[in-house]
Amino acid sequence: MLKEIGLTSMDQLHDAIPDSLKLDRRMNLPPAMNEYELRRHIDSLLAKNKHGADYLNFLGAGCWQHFIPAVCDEINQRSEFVTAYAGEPYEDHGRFQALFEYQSLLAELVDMDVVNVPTFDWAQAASTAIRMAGRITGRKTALLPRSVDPDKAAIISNYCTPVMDIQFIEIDQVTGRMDLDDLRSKLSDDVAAVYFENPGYLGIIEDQGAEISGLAHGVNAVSIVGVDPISLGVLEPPGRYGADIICGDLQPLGMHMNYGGGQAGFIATRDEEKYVMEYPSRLFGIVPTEVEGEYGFGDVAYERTSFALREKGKESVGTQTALWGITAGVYLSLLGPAGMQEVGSTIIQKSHYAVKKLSDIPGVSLRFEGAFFKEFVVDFNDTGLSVAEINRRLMEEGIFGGKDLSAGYPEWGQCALYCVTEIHTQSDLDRLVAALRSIACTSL
Amino acid sequence: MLKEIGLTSMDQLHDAIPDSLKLDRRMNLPPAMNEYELRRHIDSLLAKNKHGADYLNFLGAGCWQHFIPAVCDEINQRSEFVTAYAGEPYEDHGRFQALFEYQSLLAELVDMDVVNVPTFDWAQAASTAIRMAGRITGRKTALLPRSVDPDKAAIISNYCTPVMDIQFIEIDQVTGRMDLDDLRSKLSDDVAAVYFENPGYLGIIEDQGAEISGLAHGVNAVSIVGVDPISLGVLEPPGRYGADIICGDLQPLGMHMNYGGGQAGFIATRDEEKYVMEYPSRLFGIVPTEVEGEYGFGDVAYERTSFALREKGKESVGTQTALWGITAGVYLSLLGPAGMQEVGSTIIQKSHYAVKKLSDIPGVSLRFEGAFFKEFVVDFNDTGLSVAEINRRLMEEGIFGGKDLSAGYPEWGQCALYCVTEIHTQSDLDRLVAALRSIACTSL
Amino acid sequence: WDEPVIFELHRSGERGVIPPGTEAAVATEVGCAEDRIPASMRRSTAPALPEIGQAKVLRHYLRLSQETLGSDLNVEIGQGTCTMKYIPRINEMLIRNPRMTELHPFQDVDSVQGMLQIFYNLDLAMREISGMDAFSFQPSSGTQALLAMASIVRAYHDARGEGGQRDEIITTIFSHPSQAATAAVKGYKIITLHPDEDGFPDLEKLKNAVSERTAGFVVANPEDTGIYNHRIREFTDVVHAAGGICYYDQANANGLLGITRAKEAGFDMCFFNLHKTFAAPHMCGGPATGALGVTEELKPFLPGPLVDLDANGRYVLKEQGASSIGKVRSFHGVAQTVLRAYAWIMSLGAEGLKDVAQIAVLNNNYLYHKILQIRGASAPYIKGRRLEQVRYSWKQLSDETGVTTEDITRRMCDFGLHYWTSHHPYIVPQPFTLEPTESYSKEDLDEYIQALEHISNEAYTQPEIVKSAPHSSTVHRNDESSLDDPKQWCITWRAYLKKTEPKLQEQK
Amino acid sequence: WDEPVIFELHRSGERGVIPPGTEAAVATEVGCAEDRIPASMRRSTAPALPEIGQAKVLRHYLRLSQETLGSDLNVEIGQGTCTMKYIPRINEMLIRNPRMTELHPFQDVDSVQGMLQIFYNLDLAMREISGMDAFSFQPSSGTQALLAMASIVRAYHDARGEGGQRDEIITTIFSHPSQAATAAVKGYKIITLHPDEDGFPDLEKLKNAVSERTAGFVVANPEDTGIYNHRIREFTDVVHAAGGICYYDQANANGLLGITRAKEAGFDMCFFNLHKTFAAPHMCGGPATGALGVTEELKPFLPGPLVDLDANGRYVLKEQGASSIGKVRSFHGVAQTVLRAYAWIMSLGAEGLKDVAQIAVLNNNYLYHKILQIRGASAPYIKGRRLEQVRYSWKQLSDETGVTTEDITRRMCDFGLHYWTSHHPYIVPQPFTLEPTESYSKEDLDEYIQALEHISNEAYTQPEIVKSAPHSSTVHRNDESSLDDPKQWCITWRAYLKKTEPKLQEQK
Repeated sequence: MLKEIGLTSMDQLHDAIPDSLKLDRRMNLPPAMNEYELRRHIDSLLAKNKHGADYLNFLGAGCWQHFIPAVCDEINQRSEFVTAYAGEPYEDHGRFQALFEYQSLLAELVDMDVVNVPTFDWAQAASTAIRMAGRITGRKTALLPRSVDPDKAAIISNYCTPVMDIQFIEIDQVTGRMDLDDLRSKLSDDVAAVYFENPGYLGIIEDQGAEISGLAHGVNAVSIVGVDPISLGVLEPPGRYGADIICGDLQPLGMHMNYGGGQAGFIATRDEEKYVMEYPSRLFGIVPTEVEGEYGFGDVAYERTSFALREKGKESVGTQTALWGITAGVYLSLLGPAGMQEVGSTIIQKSHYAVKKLSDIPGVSLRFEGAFFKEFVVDFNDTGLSVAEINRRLMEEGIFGGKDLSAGYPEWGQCALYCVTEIHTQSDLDRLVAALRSIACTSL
Repeated sequence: MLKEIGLTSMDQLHDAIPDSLKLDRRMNLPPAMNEYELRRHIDSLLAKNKHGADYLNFLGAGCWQHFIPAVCDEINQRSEFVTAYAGEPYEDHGRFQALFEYQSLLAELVDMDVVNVPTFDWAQAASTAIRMAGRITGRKTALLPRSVDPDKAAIISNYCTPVMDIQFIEIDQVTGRMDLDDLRSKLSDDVAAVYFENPGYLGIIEDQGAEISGLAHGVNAVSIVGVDPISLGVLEPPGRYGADIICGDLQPLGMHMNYGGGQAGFIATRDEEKYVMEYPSRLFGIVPTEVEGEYGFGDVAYERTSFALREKGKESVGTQTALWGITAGVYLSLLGPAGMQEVGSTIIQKSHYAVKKLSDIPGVSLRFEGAFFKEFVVDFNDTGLSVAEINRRLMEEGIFGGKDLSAGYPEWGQCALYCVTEIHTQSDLDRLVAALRSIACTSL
Repeated sequence: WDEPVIFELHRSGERGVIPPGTEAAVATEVGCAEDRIPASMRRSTAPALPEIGQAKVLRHYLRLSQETLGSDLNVEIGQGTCTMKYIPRINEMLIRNPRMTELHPFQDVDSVQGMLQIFYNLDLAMREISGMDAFSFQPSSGTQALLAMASIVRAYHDARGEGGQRDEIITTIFSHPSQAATAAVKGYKIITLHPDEDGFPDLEKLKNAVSERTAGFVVANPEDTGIYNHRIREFTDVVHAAGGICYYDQANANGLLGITRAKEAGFDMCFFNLHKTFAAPHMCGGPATGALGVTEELKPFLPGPLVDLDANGRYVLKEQGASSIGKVRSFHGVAQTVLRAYAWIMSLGAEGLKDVAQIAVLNNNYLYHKILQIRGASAPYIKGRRLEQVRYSWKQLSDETGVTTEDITRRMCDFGLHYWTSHHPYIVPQPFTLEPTESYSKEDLDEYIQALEHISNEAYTQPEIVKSAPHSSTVHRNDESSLDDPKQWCITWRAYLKKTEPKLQEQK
Repeated sequence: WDEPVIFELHRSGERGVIPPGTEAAVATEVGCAEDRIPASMRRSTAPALPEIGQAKVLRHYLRLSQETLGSDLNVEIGQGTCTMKYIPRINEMLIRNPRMTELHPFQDVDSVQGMLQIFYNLDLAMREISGMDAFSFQPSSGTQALLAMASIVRAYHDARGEGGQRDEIITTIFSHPSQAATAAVKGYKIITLHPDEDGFPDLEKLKNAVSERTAGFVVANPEDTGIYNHRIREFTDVVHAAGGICYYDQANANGLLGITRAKEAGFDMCFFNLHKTFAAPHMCGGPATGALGVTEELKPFLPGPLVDLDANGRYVLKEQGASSIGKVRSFHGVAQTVLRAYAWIMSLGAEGLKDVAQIAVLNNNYLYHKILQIRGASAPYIKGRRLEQVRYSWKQLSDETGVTTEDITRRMCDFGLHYWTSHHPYIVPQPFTLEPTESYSKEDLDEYIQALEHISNEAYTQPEIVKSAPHSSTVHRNDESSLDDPKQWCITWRAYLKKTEPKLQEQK
């Protein structure tokens, strides 16, 4: 081939690069491994990890361990889906259809008519929802409750700076719900959006949704609600309490935790031009073909995107998390309406069982009074132990305790965010309770 | 549907069965589990197993731990191949082609023109080879060296009884090779076949192949050679020292051990009608189609089989081990000629390294003098320890020692069959040697 | 895809994967490998395997997989007697665990307690399902199970000193060919009973057939026709009275789970194909498992070792005694399929298994009802309910249109479906055998029925379309003329090159 | 397959999988779930998801996968700029390990030492490959990496008190649209430079563009044309002199590994797409990783936490200080892709990576050479060597035959191949962009070239064939007229039903 293109040495291939820019030495990297060496090397590294299938895990806080149907893995491990990228609607008909179906299935869950091809994660989805609201209203301020995950707030804040301002609304220290008086005091004609979550980062169900949306609409602001989609078999979809834009994370719908690599954000709205035209994401639509009764798929309103318009497009678009969208579609197809109701009910029952038993331990109590879903803040202040110490001792028992909130919310002292899902059996929960009881007792 | 077929209750469906034969109670089985419960249950059972990827394994004896290219697993886990069965050459063109290619690839490795769709395992392949020889010669006796795996001999013996007689030829107690004098004394006009192996069960390379085949042919008997195919990159294919029928096991060519579930037998012969027509197995052939230059595939000489002729067919045919045939084809495609040579050389070098180091341990020696491939018999008699005791202590060190031969070959005292392959690194071998040295020393 | 044969992908110097090599220090210590091989045993030329890069090998086999119609991909009800049912994906994921795949069969039992527990528990479940007293999972297909059973029959009579005298095994024509074939492998003379006019095995014929030469009687029930022999207990009694062993081909027990068992029908042995009734996949034709169960009396003859539970709650491998037939397959059989079947039973429980039987029979009777309405199709023998499958006939259609059952199965490919005709000989003329199992829905069955209806219409209106099928398969119609000619058949690529090269040269 | 939309598979009462339920004792203890939900928040009607059995769901998605053309399945060189290369199968197997998949991102660092070591070692390797001083793997695509870089530019200038003044970012028209778009997201005014007549970025234009308002300069090199800007160091010097930050879009660095680095070219930041150059798969469009590297000076601005090695040899997560931009994505990015890229580098070593660059450039120049011989095809701008890709043009062919590049890409489907045209706007008329990478063989390239030649011939002889393509795709030509019409577009099945139902009713 060299000869065919008129060269005599491989080095000539890079003649276009000046010598002054060329690396004049071999890179300092470990020697190459063959496949077997690589497998042993990687397996030996991974063997140093302790994982949630062998450990009993109560960490959540944005990445949750749920039941994953085997069919989800089968589909997202298919060579075709793993290695496809950006084909056209013809040779990649299957990819377009799978993503359109994902949009359609999630649309039923959130009860909206438009859903995007998924974006990076909940935080990105929330950021974009806020920027969409900013463009729709022509305003600069977004209001978030103080109970939003600090990491998520950091992402939103970076994404919105300097185009928009983020302000926080206080929460009620007893119930964990939004402080409506504080909200009222901050609403104004500068407010583009009010954002809140159901359930929130701290697990709390915000049941004042209709009032919050009403207040937002009162100043012509957009109501944005972030949701954990696995709650939507039993919790009211936000559109019914006034949400204009819904966002959240798909990870609970069939994605392994993958050390945080399973996240995928979604955005949903009504099918109104003013919303649709503000999406930065690709939106796949169904179309007829030349053949009667046949379906095809294509990009809706492609001209919105930065692919088409560069900096004039809506925000930016690129590789996001399509495979997780397909997987979430598989998950929703498998669970169906009954499955989504059941899984939601099971989570509620199990998490309430855990709370009930935990509260019986001397020195252990619940931080908030309100209704909750899946997660809850456990207050360990009265045990005299730090969460760090408790978690260290739980790990010795093969248990990953809840997320330590002491750094993020120093005003609460030693609290931890526990996550209980459908994967926890009664005996798992009893084991946790017994372990915590034993730890708490030794200290008292 | 019930109504459509004119019934009113599910129980009526089984009206054809008399009540006297019906089970009048519910079966006594554990309650049904959902998918998640099942996963936890099975995972918890499997967690009780210690396995060869975490342990250092020196067990072989017919099931060997080799390097398995990831592509082999990818292909044999494809839904299409996993769930296909017995389609026609049209809708299952891919299956026919993959198996024809397997036959063709293995044919190059063994240097023969005919290879079958794989059968259960080496023992079955040897059994059938012997019965083929019986039919070809019209004779009843087959000769096997005493060094054949006792389990394999049991399978052959059962399969041949009562149609054929199996007799054993002694082996040389120093070299482990066949005792040719004993062979000569047992050859007669009743002998249908002489069977021997390369390498044999005890790892020994039988370099008298040409003489053995010559002696067999001298009485018009068939020469059958069993081979470990992973040796054939470096060892002479048996046809070149007179073998008429070759058989062996595909498991080394890309199959996981699977507690013995990875076995698959092959048979190969020259392309002569008298051999081909004696195969009980399916043989896939390549044919032209209506379209110039296109290939199709079909069954060669289907009328031989018991599918066509029931008890008048050649032995019997049914489900065997097709997926492992496809996998072996993938393995051979990936390794190619150079890979097969390399892997053979590596096994020889590593096993000889192990032997050299083991022989330095006081009290430990090699049982046989002859050349060997991959496996070898280690004599522990002078350590004063039983193999069972040594293996128990090795397991404490995370090592599975060689197969205990003391029950199968009591005349040799405490000997074990060790297997060293390309997967053992120098440091693995040094670790074994150090462990054995330490065990042997404490006893001396 | 128009995929070449893999040898055509060869490009000199390409490598698909590099196997692990020898460390320099090891090589220094032991020298080169060649020197360790006796001169006569060194391979002089490398095997003529193709040299292909990994990406091309993968692409090739992925494409071949797409050209294969697994039961995951279609309404797979056309392989009657094969019980193609849904393979729960979870089971396939469960076996892809190094704690399963990387187990060596000779590991100390203490290091494989989980695996042995699975064998043991499946044995218990199988005993309950069949009424037998002990199971071996060593046989790795139905055929091997039948061979093992015929071996046990022989060992049993040998042990009683009647081995020489009892040299006949009786079977029926609507049973699987392997019943006869494996008995013949074990040296038995085969007596094959033909059915009565209603399609039932003929009790009178059996009574005439049994004698002091009778070693055994092997039969399926229902047979390939889907007709259940309600007098089966009389059959086994007749054979027992003559001193023979009765063994039951339950390869396909899909319509009977929890309904009726081998024990009550008087059988001494039976086997189940785990890859049929128990939802292990067929994998293009194995590896598989024929789970073999026997009564207490025959247990000493089973191949060994068997898994047992000792007094300390430890699972052990117990060798069989001298009466045993020895072994029929290496090691412990196909362990991963034992795991699959165990998982399937655990996922269903007793009621779930009975549901399987009922729904399978319901589906089959719906299909039967519908197919009889298709012009030219019939189901010979007794009218009325069948259990899990039916052998149908296109005789009328063939007589009236000239279109054969082989033509129709080729045409079915064009609909993304297929069927298998029947075992030879074609006692039922122009046969096709359908078994819907419990896995397929009414809509699936209707899709299949509509395809058959459509083809029947074509046969009556434009038979050429059917006779010239397939039209939209991966490949066109094969020229099969060479397959039975030793001079022309090509069983490997190297044989193909040898046999076609002269022809190619002639053409020049 | 003629596969329906999944909602059409609905049959009331079917279930795909049963999720884990609540134990009776738990339910007794806490009562029913409804009572635990505030009345206003109880969902009154179940979501209108379809009800489908598992076998049908699996079959449906398997069929859709077969209707998707992954790079495993074809000669995938037509997505130029995307670096579609061979995905080593071993890497995909390695990540399917519960010690990877079941890790929670907030596990104590002592329980994830293996994972952190992989992050740390990949950081070291990336530093060596780029010359940068620290990497974050948090950005989960090239676009997010660009956003993070634009954020760092802003934070940097803010920290120096010049944030208000410096409000412009300069890019080039042949760079990825996300460069401009992400800078705009961060509130920057965009200045886009057009190339000189040879296709090089124009140094004079840059000099005119920089000022005290310049915040940063972002560019790829080579750009989409495959032309390497040999004066890049002068460009970065000009920007630095004006006080701006230079950041390098190395999404695709495939032609440069081991040859030249960001550092020597004077960049302050760069990113690599692990799913492009480093052989992680694209997965239909993510999740992915844009590995972001910066110089020591910019390290405080990186998103956190970063992985570090403490004095005891323990890997730790170190939070970033107040200068940090905070976070751009939850947790630590896409860890499984970090593992894949690490495995890929370990499998190649320094020489292997340089081989990649050389073979990719060789392949590209071979392709370039051949394509210029196809009638109607050209490659605008400077004649001569390109690095890893080329943006070609069908302008001549289009002028002469009326066949457009869109027609040709549709026709390519009929050959089991495809290509992507180019980013908008089409500066190069009738564009197509090919990038062969190191993964494809000469035969693969020749197959692709032959398809293009064939289509070029068709365009000149029977253009209708090309214009009416595809002819043998899964589906026929789409009617795309509704996609830009708010009244007609249907982004979900429920919207489709609402919008077409009235029409369906009208028809009645």
